[in-house]
Amino acid sequence: MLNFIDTVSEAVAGIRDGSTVMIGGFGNAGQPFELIDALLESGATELTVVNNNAGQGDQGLALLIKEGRVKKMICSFPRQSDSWHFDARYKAGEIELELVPQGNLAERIRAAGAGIGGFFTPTGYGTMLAEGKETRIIDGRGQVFETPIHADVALIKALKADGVGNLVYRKTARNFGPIMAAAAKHTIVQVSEIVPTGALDPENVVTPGIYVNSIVRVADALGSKEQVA
Amino acid sequence: MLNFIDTVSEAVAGIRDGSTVMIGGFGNAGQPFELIDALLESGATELTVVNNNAGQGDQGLALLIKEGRVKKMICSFPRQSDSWHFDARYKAGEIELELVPQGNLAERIRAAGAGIGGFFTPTGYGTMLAEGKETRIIDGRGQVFETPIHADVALIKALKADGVGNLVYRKTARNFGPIMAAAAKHTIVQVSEIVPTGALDPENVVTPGIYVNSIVRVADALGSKEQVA
Amino acid sequence: MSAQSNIQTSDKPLGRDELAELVARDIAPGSFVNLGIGQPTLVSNYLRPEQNITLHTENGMLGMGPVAVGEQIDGDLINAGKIPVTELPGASYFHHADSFAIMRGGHLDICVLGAFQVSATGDLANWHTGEPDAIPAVGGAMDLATGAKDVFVMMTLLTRDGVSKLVEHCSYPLTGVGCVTRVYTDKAVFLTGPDGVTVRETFGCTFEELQAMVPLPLVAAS
Amino acid sequence: MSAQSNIQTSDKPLGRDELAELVARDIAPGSFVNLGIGQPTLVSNYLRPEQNITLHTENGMLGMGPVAVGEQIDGDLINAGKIPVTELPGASYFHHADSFAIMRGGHLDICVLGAFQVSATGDLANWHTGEPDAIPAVGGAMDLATGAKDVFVMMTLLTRDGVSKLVEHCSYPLTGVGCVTRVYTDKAVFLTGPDGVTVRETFGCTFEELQAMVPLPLVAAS
Repeated sequence: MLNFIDTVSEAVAGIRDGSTVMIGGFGNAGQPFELIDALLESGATELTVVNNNAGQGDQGLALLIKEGRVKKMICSFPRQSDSWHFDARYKAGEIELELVPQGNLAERIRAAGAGIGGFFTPTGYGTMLAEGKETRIIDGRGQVFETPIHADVALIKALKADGVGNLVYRKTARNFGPIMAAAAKHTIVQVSEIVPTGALDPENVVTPGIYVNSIVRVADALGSKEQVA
Repeated sequence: MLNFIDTVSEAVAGIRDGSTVMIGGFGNAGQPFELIDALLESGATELTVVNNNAGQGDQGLALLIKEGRVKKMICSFPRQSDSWHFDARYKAGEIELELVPQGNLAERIRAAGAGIGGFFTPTGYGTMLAEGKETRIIDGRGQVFETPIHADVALIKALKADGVGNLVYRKTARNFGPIMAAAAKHTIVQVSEIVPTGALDPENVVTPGIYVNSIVRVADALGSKEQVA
Repeated sequence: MSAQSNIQTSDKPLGRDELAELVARDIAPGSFVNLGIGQPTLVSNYLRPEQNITLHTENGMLGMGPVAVGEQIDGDLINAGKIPVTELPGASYFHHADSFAIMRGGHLDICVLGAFQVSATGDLANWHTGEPDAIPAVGGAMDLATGAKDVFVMMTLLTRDGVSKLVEHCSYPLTGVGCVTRVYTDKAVFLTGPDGVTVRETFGCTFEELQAMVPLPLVAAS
Repeated sequence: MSAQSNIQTSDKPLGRDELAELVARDIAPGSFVNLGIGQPTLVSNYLRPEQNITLHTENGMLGMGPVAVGEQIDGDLINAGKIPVTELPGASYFHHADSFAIMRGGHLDICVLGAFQVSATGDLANWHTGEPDAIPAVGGAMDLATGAKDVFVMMTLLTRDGVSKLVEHCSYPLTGVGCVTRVYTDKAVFLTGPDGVTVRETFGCTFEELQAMVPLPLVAAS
């Protein structure tokens, strides 16, 4: 069922300790800062977080990590010049890391949404990221067996939603949003704008409303064009 | 490399005997009739054809089958009230049939385009369509190993192309077009309209030009709204 | 066999339209539903706007509207049965892999399918008679059977020869294993599951009369 | 070792920009290309419009334009290095799985990557120093290395300590096996393959001087 929710706090209120939470965004683009802040406020802890990175600077996911709410990160690129909160927790042995090649991360998330039990991919074959994994040679290429990544909740950011939850995104802020929406049991979306049903061209809907559970409007979201420029 | 080609005959001229040819369309919607007619004219034979169906009535793929050009069909639903040409060839033992559940057909085509070596799916588990296939229990569900379907050529129909080969489709005529474009070595598209580069909103491109090799404009294509109404 | 509770809710067997109306009434508000080709398509005639049901068609659309008539007919807008249909506000189009990801990923609440046979444990046979000269055609049946959260079957309880289609084990080739959760027939509604078959209600027959028609032990709903 | 053909094409080693210009010139017209973070990004400065190259960025875009400046800067439009960029006519956006399908499905003609080491058979090490206290981060490197039709590496031939990064076997953790087809360095361009390493041209050194720096047998291009 789809719900339109007034505040980010209410939107994330149902997220329980120990949940697996997918968080959209690549760098700051598409990162749902306001939903993450609300999650921090909610006090939920022992979280497994799925995101491409492991937080940047002193905002969003980085704060969730700083405050010790993240038990485990599943990501492709935790190390950045400004990933100091992750770096500190990691070096102190206070956070678990599952490092996944970015394409495997995307494909594993997509597999969860699409009901695929697992797949073989050449990515990572012969590397330490394939250690302990099943491999086989297919059509002469070494391939690694990868499994879907499911989540309890996805927090994502889109540009617009209509009345049935159809979503469109903006430029490279689309990134993980559509596949995370499909992979999570409960998808919470912050949008800049809610438009009437019928206002989105059915040809241009990126995420159909079937993948969306909760929508909250955040008019002047951090990371949007106005904020950066 | 992308080429804009004047006639459907020239567009299909390179298709060799024995090729695997994906043909877009679900029923008549999205079926590139003019490209198929040109393929028939070209005389190419011993083809393996991938399509959801096995031709309807006395046009398109049905004629290709009638004329004995198709050695093997890979499809999900060959039997229809007007699939008489396939029916006759099949009952005479003159055409090979690989019957694939429609979702496996779509996912196997997608896998080819996405570089996936194979995947496990619950679809078909415990049925005769899984006989002889590898199976395993994943998360308590029986699953079947399915492999990608690659093709030498894809013949598809889209609504518009721009100057770099980006495509948009129309309603349910989209169906197999995007995944076949990605799965084939050489993708040939018939479009109703060619628009200047920049005329398609980058947010709304369905098939990026990287998947397209040859474009031919067919203004009043069979199966379009005007023809049917 | 078991309780004598009166679960007969109609003095006559249900016709196809009455059955479709019953199925429609049983679909929870806000559900995403796929209606199979044939008899299940009738269900769409009885969905009420206030139920807010979204119909999916596997050839690439959510928000499918009624069958198209006259000027509405558009060869590019068809359903899985290749019938011209219409588009409702809030519709969306997607390609075949994305469409089947919706089905296979467990996102549809309900699909309604016809059947040749359903077994006591919810096995479904609806795609192939198994006759050696039949041309097999499966379409999206296996994906729907395996992927939807609930699989409802609509069928007559008996064949023309009077043989029950609800069976201990399917003799026809299977579409899916243990996937059917409810069976709507002209004579009764059955709930199937790993623990056996419960009869929710009967039409034009008593539970005992129903039991006599079906070659497997039934339990009456309490 | 082998032939004495004069393959020295510059009397000095190439600077980073000269090397980027050379790589740019070697990219075939009409190619779809992904430029890795760091030194490879310089290549975009030397692509000429008439080459008609389409740049892919793995965070979800084809048709990426130059780095954004001033008013163009838009937090929603960044490249894989998280730098604001621009959009060219004919661009398209897609989600991460579709973006990596482009890479992994073999649709990119060329990717250009930096490297710690490249082996004689084209193994690539560019993501991890292997030091026990290093925080590992892989990003899209393995997908690019494994998926692109051609993988070009740009690097200095020697480490700061004067040790060749072109090696018999990589000592750093691998990114991909046998994936590199060309290595562009300040001192030479190498073509790698299952049959060994061919030197296409040298910069500021002779073939013999180059051979003395590299601990594996080289063949001069004829």
